[in-house]
Amino acid sequence: MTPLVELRKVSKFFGPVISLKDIDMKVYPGEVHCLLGDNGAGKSTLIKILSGVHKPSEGQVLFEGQPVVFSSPREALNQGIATVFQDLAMLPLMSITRNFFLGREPRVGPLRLYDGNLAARIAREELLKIGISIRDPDQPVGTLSGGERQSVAIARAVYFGAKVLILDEPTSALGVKEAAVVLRYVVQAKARGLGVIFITHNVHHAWAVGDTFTVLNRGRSYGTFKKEETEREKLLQMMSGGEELEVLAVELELIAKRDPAGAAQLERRIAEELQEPN
Amino acid sequence: MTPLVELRKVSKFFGPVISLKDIDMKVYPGEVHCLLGDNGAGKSTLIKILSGVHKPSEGQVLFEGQPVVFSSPREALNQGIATVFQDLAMLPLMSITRNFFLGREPRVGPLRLYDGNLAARIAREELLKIGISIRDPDQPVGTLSGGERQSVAIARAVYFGAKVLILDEPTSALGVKEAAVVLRYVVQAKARGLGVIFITHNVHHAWAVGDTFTVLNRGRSYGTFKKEETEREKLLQMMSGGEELEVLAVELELIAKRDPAGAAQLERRIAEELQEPN
Amino acid sequence: QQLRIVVVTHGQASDPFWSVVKNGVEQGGKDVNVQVEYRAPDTFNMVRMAQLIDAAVASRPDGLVVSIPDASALGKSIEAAVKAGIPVISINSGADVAAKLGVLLHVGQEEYVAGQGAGKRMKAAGVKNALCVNQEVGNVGLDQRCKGFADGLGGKVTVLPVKLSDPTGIKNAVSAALQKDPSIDGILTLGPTAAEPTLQALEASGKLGKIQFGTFDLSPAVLKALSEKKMDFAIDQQQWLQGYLPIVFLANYKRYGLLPANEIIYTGPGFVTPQNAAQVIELSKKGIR
Amino acid sequence: MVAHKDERLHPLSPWKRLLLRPELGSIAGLIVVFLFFAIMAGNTGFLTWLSVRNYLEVAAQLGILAAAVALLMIGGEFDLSVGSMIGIAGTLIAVLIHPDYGHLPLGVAILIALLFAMGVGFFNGWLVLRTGLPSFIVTLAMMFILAGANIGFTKMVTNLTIVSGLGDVVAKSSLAHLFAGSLLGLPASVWWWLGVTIVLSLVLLRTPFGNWVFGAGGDANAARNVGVPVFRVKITLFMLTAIAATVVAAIQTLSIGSANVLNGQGKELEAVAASVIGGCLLTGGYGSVIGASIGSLILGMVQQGIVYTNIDTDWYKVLVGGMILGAVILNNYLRKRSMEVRR
Amino acid sequence: MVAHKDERLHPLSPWKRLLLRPELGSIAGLIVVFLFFAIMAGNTGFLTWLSVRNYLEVAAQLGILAAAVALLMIGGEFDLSVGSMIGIAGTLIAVLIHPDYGHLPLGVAILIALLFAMGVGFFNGWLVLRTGLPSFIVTLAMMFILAGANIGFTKMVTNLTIVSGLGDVVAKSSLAHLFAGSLLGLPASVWWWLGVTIVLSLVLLRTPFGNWVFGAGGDANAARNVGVPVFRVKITLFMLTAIAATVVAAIQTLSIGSANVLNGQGKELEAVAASVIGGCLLTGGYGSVIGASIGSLILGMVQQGIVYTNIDTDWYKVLVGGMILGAVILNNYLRKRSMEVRR
Ligand SMILES: Nc1ncnc2c1ncn2[C@@H]1O[C@H](COP(=O)(O)OP(=O)(O)OP(=O)(O)O)[C@@H](O)[C@H]1O
Ligand SMILES: Nc1ncnc2c1ncn2[C@@H]1O[C@H](COP(=O)(O)OP(=O)(O)OP(=O)(O)O)[C@@H](O)[C@H]1O
Ligand SMILES: [Mg+2]
Ligand SMILES: [Mg+2]
Repeated sequence: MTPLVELRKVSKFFGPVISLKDIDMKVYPGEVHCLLGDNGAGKSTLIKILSGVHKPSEGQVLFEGQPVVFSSPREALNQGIATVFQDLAMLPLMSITRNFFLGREPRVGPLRLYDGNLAARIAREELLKIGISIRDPDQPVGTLSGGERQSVAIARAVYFGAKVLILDEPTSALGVKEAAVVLRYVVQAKARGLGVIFITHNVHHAWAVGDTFTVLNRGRSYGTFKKEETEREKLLQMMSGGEELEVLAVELELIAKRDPAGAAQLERRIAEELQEPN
Repeated sequence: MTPLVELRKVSKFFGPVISLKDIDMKVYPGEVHCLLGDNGAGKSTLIKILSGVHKPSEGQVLFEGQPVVFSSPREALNQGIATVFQDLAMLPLMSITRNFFLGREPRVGPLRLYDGNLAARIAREELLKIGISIRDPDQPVGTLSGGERQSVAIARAVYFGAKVLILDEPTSALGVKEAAVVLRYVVQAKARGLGVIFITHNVHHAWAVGDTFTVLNRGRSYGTFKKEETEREKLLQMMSGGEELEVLAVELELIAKRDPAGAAQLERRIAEELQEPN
Repeated sequence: QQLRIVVVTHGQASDPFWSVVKNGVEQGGKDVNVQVEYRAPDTFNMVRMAQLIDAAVASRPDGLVVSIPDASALGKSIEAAVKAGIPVISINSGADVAAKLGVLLHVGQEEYVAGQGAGKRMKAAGVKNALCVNQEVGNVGLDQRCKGFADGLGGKVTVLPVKLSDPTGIKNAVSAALQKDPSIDGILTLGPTAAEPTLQALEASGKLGKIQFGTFDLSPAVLKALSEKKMDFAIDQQQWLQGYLPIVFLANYKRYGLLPANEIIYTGPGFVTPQNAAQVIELSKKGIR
Repeated sequence: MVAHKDERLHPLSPWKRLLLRPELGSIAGLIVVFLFFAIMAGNTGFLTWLSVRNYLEVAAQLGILAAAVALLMIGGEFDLSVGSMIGIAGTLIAVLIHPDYGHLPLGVAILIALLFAMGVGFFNGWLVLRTGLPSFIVTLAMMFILAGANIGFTKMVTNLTIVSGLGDVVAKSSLAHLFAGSLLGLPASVWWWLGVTIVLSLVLLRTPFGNWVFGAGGDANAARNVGVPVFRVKITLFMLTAIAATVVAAIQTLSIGSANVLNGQGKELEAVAASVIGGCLLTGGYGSVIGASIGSLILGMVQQGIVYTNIDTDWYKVLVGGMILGAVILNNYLRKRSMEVRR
Repeated sequence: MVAHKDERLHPLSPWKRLLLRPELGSIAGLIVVFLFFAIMAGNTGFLTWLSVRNYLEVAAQLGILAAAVALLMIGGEFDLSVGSMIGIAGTLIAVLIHPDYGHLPLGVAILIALLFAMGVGFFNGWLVLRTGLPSFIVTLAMMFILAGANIGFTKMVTNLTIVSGLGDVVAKSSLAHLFAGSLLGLPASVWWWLGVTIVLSLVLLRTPFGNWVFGAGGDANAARNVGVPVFRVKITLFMLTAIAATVVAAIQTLSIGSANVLNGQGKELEAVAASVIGGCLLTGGYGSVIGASIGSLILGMVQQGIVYTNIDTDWYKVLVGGMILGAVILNNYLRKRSMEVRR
């Protein structure tokens, strides 16, 4: 099976900054590919290359087996690659509906005018599906809460993503309930045969939906692992680079504090909480 | 013991929008007070009142037992209330160091000039403590990754927070390792006798460090619970309205994926579960 | 019922030349007891001026005074005023077209002719290569002054465009021009705005007295320079009369039907020279000359 | 439209809802300005039909420009060269149809001027987008270039800085009526103004392109990321602005019968002022075409209304400034009072 | 400073590091402009000391203004009234010290003018911050008001629009030398320029206040949230700009010996242009005072240099525009090439 998208030895430099170096990656249809890694590892940079925002400095991007160079996000979108960016790409002064359809407006009539009513209806429906009941589809996005805003971005990408859905930390600002809905979306998209690239720092979320895991570290790839081949604990360890050790260190530090007894106890609890599988 | 900060029947309206209604809340020294709730519940609005950004439409804020009206965030800061805002309050074009010290610059010499060297050193150290090794303290914040940016904001608040530390979803964009460091900070601040208000959607994080939990729902308070009086599962249920069910649903769905016929059916079940009153 | 006369010209209220015209208008209003209103666009702008005339006509005044720097632009509006039965007198520019447009009479004189006078005067002083300092390129009145000057001089005339709002820029542009072409032996400035900085440039470069230096229009500083022989002449159109006379004429025309028989009443050009400068100084300070 | 109830919402009166529209706030400013002059100058003819026509004509020329400039501003860009564009397009048309110089039919002359304007607009936009330089500085330079080229060209052809004597040509051409004629007692420019405002307002509010304009102005990067062809949108807007300038130039030149190189100077700031009075944000992403038109009407009324009062011209500008300030403050106050919810 | 290695960094040459400074890119523009005139007009005196002094003086007056305007722009605001401020402060000083009108000592006159300017600056800032209106429109209105008040006031007092005949007063006052004298062969204004640039540059880069300016301009909301007294910062900047305008007015009035009501008109845009050429962002939060000074020097050199060339003066403005465009494009290109890392 040819992968839906493939990266071959892709690197990206920003002036003196080496953001990505020699990344290989394949995403197949019907696969949820989790992209993991520390802050600043290069995950967002990688998906920006896939969605046409950046051009790779070195290496090649293949889409459905063909080498492509997206000169704009519009081209990637036209190929069916929809992205939720980490900074959401929302216009704060624009209404929810217009934001939802920005760049892909529904048209009506012989003059191919913007179909505001249809747009408002669809936007409301799609947002209801994700669990957000908006007060007024004409409300400017700037007045939404962080999570509401993220939900709008996700609903939009899901609605327009035809072949590949890229989600850059979609659940970071979401409530528990809303996050669950997003995870469900990921699974639905996968069931529809889309390739999904899912970036998260939450190992529970990653483990719940991921089929494949690629771990980045400081711009380089640690490698790609199938779910079958790995374990949750191993993944956690890769994500955190030996978290246990740190928690231990924290504990030691706290013992040296004023209220050693209480602190140590608390600390131990932290350690347990963080490791405890659900 | 007088609470460090106290809200009495606080409400906040934005034009027609009722963002908060009749909130009571007390935060004591040496306490980590978790503020929980769905997206759009009003958590950020509440802490913006505490940090001097908004003035309450109704009700009263007390600081160390005295009624206060902060007319600017600067006043709140001067009282020792430091906040990490959800949107971080960072200047993208400004360097890391200058952002770190913006509003509270270290001064040197008879002319009370800005002490750039000291500032750079402290910023670098504080960021190293949180686990971020910056390439260059003169780098504009706009070129940092989301997580790096968040770390800078947290380091800043921790450095300047003297009595109350308010963290609005500080861990949302952080990697596992960095998130653990932030939790450690929270515990440290508590140990130093600070009152900490901690907003999160991650029940693991909340449970790990929280002493008291206030749950908001659509602008109103569900009430405040002590850790001793509640259980993790109950809290989770309040936060999410039944996360377990969902995780289960996701799991089921995953299985069903290989059996497309049953997918639709499962969908329906999930929908039911999500609507089910808890 | 007090008479009301509106004056619309192409010279903004801030222009030294036109501010004297306006003073004349106001004095005329006081002397013959009529209400006067002076209107002008912010810059030389025929579109704006036509609109102002239209508005003036709509306000049904008892008399209208206009300048006509561009007959084809303003003709329609002036004809409309005449058609509406408003007596119109033109001032300053437009002597050649006034009668054709139905204007009662013209007070003033062509800019071109005045420029020519300056040119001839410099020619007589032996000037061969002159500079014409224009502080508002595109203002047709100023263009015509330069053109007349060139024709009258018959020698080489270079136009130096400067910004009227930047005296230092004017001063330095003149001194640069003098430095670039040392053979320049005459300078004509088109108003006191440019004359005063030019004087400074001449002083600074030590060419004072070696270069024939004349200007259009008067100001206290120009007159002082004249009386100190730092300048050679200033062209005086007695523009105060261009403001004063039409008001008096219109008032008398309206009240008694009286009007001079001349079609054109010339107010200039008069030349103020070091010889007669002293007596003008006090009047200039009062904004009459 | 939305019959949706939510306990988190106070009820909002329809009157307040109306004030929420960016343009409607400015109507209050308009009313105040009108009342001011009606009281100050009602007896000297300000309230006559002639006067109405007079200030409508002034407002119309500004309004045609401001409608396009507002769109450009909503799209996040500035064009300071638009005033000089009026000047050069005007003399170009005048020279081309002049019996002494161009001898061309009016239609051809206007076409040439339009093509020239579109070229300049394209170049402006291309330069701004290619270099990433702020449009302020690029179009400021272009303002100088066009103004200078205008003087140079006009002097070269005519030896003067004015091209006059078009009366006969205009009278003979039926096309000229389209720009200089009148209909139902109102000059053609007023109809142009109405048409341009309606069309551009519809474009802004009812077409995908309008949505893109908001997007490109609000955050060009975000808009590009969701697939808006920002480059194309902005270039189109620059060209549109240049076209509007040419239309104004044609109206001015043909109705006056002459063209001066200084024509249009300063109009660029007036158009921006009209847009801002009408509720456009200077930073882009927000505003309305109708608002800009109302802003133009306010400015036109102030400019012409003063002629009817007997205020000394020396203080004229104080009044203009004061009225502008008063209008925007009122507008802003009303809008804020009723829209704390927005932004 | 930073002896810190990171494998995620390419090495960056010191030369490129230099180009990263916002002001240094504009030096390239300066060099190109200089070379252009040196080649075109080297033999007609452009390279003489006289000419250097000549363009330095023109640049200095703009530069004093531009330094303050740049600071204001970095702080996220505009001041279009600064040109009219020069005009009114100039006539105010002239009237106050004039032997026929004010009879006041020069020091007192300048003090009064300064207080007046600070009052206007304060009012500008206060209005902008209180109403939340864009400074563009508020100061545009103020530009009209000041220009009008200037004409009205001057005509009321003197019956003229030009206040001349200060020569004797200036010659007698030793304080006048501070503004109109010269030192080491250079006019006082050049020294003022140097001083203002250095002081304001230090304020921007080396004081907490400077940091607040960047903050207030970059994102006033975020800055306020972290405790920057945005209100105070911006008001101070508006007042500083008005003070700079008054200094320029004093220099002009005292060195020319007369004041015209039109003085300063258009300087507001020139100052903004100089700042932008020198790397300031129109949206605020980024820029440099030194850059603005270099921008002023470029503009001054272009303005004066053209007189030395043999280019037909009709086309003068084309060249001005072209040179501005060339300078910013070059500057921008160089900066971009070496600073892809910065946005
Ligand atoms: N335009 C840019 N200019 C310079 N450096 C950049 C730019 N964009 C990203 N970087 C750098 O590249 C590195 C990778 O950034 P990226 O945003 O891809 O990280 P990330 O893995 O998404 O991190 P996070 O989990 O925090 O979002 C960071 O160190 C960042 O500073
Ligand atoms: N300035 C404002 N104008 C109008 N409505 C506002 C404003 N600020 C907040 N709101 C509304 O108030 C409600 C509460 O917002 P808030 O940001 O406090 O939520 P939150 O609990 O922090 O949510 P999240 O977890 O998503 O960050 C939201 O519905 C939001 O739309
Ligand atoms: Mg990222
Ligand atoms: Mg929030």
